[in-house]
Amino acid sequence: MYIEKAKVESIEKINEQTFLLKLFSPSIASSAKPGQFCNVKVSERTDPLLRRPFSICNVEGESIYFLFDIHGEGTKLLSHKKFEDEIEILGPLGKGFVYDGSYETAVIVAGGLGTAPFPFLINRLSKDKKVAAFVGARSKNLVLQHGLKNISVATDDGSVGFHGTVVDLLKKEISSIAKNKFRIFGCGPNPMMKALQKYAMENNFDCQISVEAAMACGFGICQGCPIEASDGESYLLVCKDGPVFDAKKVKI
Amino acid sequence: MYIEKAKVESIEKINEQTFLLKLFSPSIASSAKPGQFCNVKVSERTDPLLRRPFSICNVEGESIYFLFDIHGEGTKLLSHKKFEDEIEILGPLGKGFVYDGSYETAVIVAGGLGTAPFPFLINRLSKDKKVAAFVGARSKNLVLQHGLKNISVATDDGSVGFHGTVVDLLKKEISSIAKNKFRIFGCGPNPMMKALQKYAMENNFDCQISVEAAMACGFGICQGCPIEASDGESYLLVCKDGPVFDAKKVKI
Amino acid sequence: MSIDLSVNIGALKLKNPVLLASGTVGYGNEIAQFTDLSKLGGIVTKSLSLKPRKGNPPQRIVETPSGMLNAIGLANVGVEVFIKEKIPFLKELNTTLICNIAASTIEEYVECVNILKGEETIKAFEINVSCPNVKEGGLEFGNDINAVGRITEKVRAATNKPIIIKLSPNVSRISDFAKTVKQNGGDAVSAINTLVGTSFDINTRRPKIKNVTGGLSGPAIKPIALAKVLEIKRNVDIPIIGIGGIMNWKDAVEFMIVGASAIQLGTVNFINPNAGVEILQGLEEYCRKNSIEKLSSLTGSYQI
Amino acid sequence: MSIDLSVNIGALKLKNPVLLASGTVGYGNEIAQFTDLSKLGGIVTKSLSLKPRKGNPPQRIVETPSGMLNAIGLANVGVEVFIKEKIPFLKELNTTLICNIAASTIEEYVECVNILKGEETIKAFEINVSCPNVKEGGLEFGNDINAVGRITEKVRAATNKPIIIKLSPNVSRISDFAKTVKQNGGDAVSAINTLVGTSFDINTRRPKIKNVTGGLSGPAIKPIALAKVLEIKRNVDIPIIGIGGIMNWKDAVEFMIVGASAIQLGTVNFINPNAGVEILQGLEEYCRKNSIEKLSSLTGSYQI
Ligand SMILES: Cc1cc2nc3c(=O)[nH]c(=O)nc-3n(C[C@H](O)[C@H](O)[C@H](O)COP(=O)(O)OP(=O)(O)OC[C@H]3O[C@@H](n4cnc5c(N)ncnc54)[C@H](O)[C@@H]3O)c2cc1C
Ligand SMILES: Cc1cc2nc3c(=O)[nH]c(=O)nc-3n(C[C@H](O)[C@H](O)[C@H](O)COP(=O)(O)OP(=O)(O)OC[C@H]3O[C@@H](n4cnc5c(N)ncnc54)[C@H](O)[C@@H]3O)c2cc1C
Ligand SMILES: Cc1cc2nc3c(=O)[nH]c(=O)nc-3n(C[C@H](O)[C@H](O)[C@H](O)COP(=O)(O)O)c2cc1C
Ligand SMILES: Cc1cc2nc3c(=O)[nH]c(=O)nc-3n(C[C@H](O)[C@H](O)[C@H](O)COP(=O)(O)O)c2cc1C
Ligand code: FES
Ligand code: FES
Repeated sequence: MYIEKAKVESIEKINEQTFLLKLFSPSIASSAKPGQFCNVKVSERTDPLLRRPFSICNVEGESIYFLFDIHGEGTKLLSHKKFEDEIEILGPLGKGFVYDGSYETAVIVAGGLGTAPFPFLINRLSKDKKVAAFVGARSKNLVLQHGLKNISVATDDGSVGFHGTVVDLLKKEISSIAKNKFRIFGCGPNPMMKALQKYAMENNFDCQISVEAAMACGFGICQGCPIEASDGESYLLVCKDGPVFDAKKVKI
Repeated sequence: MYIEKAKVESIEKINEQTFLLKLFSPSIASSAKPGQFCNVKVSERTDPLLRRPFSICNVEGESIYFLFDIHGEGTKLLSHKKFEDEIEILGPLGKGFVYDGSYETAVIVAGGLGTAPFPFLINRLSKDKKVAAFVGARSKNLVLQHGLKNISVATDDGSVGFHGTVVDLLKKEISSIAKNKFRIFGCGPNPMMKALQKYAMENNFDCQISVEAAMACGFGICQGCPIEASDGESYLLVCKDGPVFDAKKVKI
Repeated sequence: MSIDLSVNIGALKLKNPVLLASGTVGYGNEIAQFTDLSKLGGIVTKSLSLKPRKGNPPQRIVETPSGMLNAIGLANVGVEVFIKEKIPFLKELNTTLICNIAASTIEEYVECVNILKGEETIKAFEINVSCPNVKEGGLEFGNDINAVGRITEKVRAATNKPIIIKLSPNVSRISDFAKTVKQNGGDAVSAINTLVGTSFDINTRRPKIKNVTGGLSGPAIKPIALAKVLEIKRNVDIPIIGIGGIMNWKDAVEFMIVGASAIQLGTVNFINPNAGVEILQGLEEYCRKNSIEKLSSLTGSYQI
Repeated sequence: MSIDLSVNIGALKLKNPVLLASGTVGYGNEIAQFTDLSKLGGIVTKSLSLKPRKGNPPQRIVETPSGMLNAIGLANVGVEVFIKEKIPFLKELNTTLICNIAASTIEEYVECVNILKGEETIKAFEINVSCPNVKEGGLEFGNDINAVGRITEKVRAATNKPIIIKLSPNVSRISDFAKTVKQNGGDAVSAINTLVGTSFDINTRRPKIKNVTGGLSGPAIKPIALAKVLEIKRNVDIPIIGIGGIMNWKDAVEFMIVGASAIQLGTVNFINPNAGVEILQGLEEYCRKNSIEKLSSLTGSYQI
């Protein structure tokens, strides 16, 4: 894990509200694994005070990518960064996806910005694995396909692709891939992860989900980001024990 | 008095630490008087919280100028503003210089950034008035001559011009202008204003000084910026009753 | 949809809940150049004392992270000059005038009220108990529950106009103070005044504020102020005016949800003198979007 | 010039005054990946209780202007697991270990100390009195001066190791509490713990923190913390560990000037886990520039 002052190599708007940020960050680039995240300092001042967590979207040589939306003040400040600005990032943090194994197809289920970690995952999958990506969004102009392949789209308002949630789309389409052995990788808002988890558990699918939590430190010292373990007896930390969990291990 | 969202027309570095900022601010430009200032919002966030006061350096058509140094975080943020950025400014504030009258020479005494209000003053002086400008700085590379004329320079380290304070230089040179009727206009750090005030009072010179104080509001509602009246009985407010005072009226 | 913005603070009726706080609006004249005071629910004067007060020597203010410290020292014109020179302007404002009073003895509070109560323009009194109590050893009245009770009682006896006691946050259980106010006949409480803080220059090793300590205000204290308002709301049945770090309409809504019947704007006036009007617009918009017909229904509507 | 950075907190000797605060450094292992803990004066463990505690349900934290609220609920492994699983790592750190203890009865504090006091690695105890007192109706010990006195007395009787009482800031006169600590044999006080605050979601009208209220920390509270340290310093002769909103070496110097013998870093660790080492460097540099031979000479060197 590193604290790295990373220079902006590029920042690009890839749809009306989503930005793709490329940073020169050799230490993090060389050690990161798909599904991990960084805690990013968005301001030099004390307001906003805390770092902001972002999934590592991809790694390319000594550079890393983040994909983000303008959500509140922190992401707004981030969107104002310019070429050669320095951004202090802390990472790579957390446990990533477990993606080796004997399955044949990686079934990606992404809601909204949940797309973020998958370009990196797809890059690192061994070449013999197939990919089937399901992406959901509120409407057409928010669908994120960046870095994915073999994509099926669902929108809440039906403006493009399947009319409904991405989990409903998955249910409908799973039969076509169900002949192969597959593993599901999910990332998106917690309510969506909950629906995915339920579906996967009912069908005993191999499934990993990446969850969100409010965070202060991002690496296990503040205890700010608990998620209940499925036994109900204890809490795990999203930042340190996650953000990716086996769907069977946690209560969302 | 206006709250104006002013667009940056240009920002220019005029020496190693001083910036000249030009803003499109028609309401303030059309109502400002030399010696007045604006209270400038340097950040959208709550830290830094307060506005920062800056003298109106000049007015040109519908534009106004500020001259500033990087002092702390607020001025650092201001120095990062770029062409077409919007800055919220409040002004024109305070009482400016009284510059009409039957004197012949305007004797300007400026220390460091105290130069700021004088380009505007010189612009507005009636054409028959002469100007003699005395500027002081710590050393050569900090001397500010922007917008002045007929300049004599003093530096603390003697790296250029007179070796000593600008008030000492004034004492030395005053005889050459003392034949005319003159009025002194001073602006600079408070210790310098104190020295100037003392000299002017001892010699019964007509003298106006612009003083600094920590400010919150800038227009008289917080009572945060008192300066003792010369009777010692009451406080005046630098923002509302000043920042320019007749040297006889206040205790610095 | 027309939204009812009016609120009641006990017997005091306000056309809307947005007030400007004592000490952050002077006597109204300067800020009126930037904003339309007649739109607001009301303004609270700078604390008035029996005699004019010169205030503390400079430096009186200093910025802190998302906040500021002040030690103005209750600089004010005194009640007599106030009546003669300030009331005429305030009368024309078409907004509710609340008169804030500071004193260092209980008798002095009563005397101020007696002098001022005849002024029709003054619709209520806000009693600032956070001043050093000269007689009783320099401690603040505001931290002494018995003193707060006695002040309320005596002022109550002196006037029928609504009395609002402005509470100090520098105590363990502010709700106990609110209870005392209620028991002694106060109509409402304002919460909170500033928190005691300080700041030093590391080069000179001197306090940045001449008075050594000052009162902390601004967004930094908002979470504390909200907790104090909530604590009062959950423990005492008395109208609360919420104050502390409000910068925008969202903050105002938050204060109303935790229990405030009205709110006061302090530090924000220095940064945006038009904040009151903007916050009012924001509140109205919020009600419209959420189909809230009476803004006052927000008060204490927390879901815990 | 070689600068003496060492400080004494009563009988406790530290190689320098920079400590990491309880609850913001876990048990040292995670933060050790980012910083060299052996350089620091010491670390204070997360509050330990007799039995393991699961902590509060989420959401436990929320950001506020220049600060944050937390309601972790004292999640910790308990004293037994601490000894078995955490002490071995901590032993290797080559930094002073201070063990912070939380409990809801006085007996429980004593029991924790009795279990832990045999551990050589533990050089001092910091007693967190800001926990609800189950026996006496859920009020905080920290706001009850008699309880603080009794806790100090009983813990004092149980061990010869230095005892530091960590004071709550949610009181009118913190110096009275420091006096009680001194009278009952405490070696030092830590000031301050977090201030009670809250924050609500204006759409759901629910508290953002599940526990409703949380503790406010970070730069927002620095002016308050400084005033509390100064108040103690001017009224009680007891070593003070200054805490609250320290972000950089300048803040650390400011705390020492107003009276702190050592300082603790809390929230800043989340933002910059290497802050402790950087602050230490800054302190050394400051001493060098100002020809200060003993860093400890800064303590209480204010010019008022
Ligand atoms: C492990 C992890 C990975 C993430 N990856 C991405 C990503 O790749 N791209 C992306 O756009 N977003 C991602 N998010 C969400 C992202 O962190 C938030 O959108 C961001 O923190 C919002 O900050 P803000 O200041 O703009 O919003 P504000 O709402 O102003 O933030 C206020 C506070 O709430 C917290 N917060 C707000 N939204 C969230 C959220 N959804 N999850 C956690 N904390 C939140 C902020 O961190 C901050 O402390 C991720 C979150 C987590 C936990
Ligand atoms: C009437 C008036 C006119 C001014 N005109 C100019 C000008 O034309 N050009 C220029 O460069 N500077 C001018 N100054 C000084 C300028 O306001 C400060 O340099 C600036 O506020 C520093 O802000 P900062 O955040 O960079 O510094 P910081 O030191 O980080 O500021 C911290 C706080 O101290 C206050 N402060 C710091 N220095 C001063 C100061 N010298 N006077 C008053 N308050 C201060 C800030 O406003 C802020 O509240 C003027 C000051 C006044 C009162
Ligand atoms: C500069 C200044 C002066 C103040 N003067 C008074 C005063 O005279 N009387 C009073 O009751 N409160 C006074 N206050 C306190 C405010 O009315 C308010 O309670 C406090 O600032 C918290 O609100 P805020 O965070 O919105 O500023 C003053 C506050 C400031 C910042
Ligand atoms: C997330 C978090 C957890 C904390 N847990 C504890 C704790 O278990 N015991 C304790 O005594 N103080 C605890 N504190 C308080 C800190 O030790 C410190 O007193 C406080 O945060 C103020 O310092 P700061 O502003 O530097 O953070 C905690 C603070 C935070 C932010
Ligand atoms: S964010 Fe601090 S422990 Fe997870
Ligand atoms: S700065 Fe507020 S009164 Fe002068």
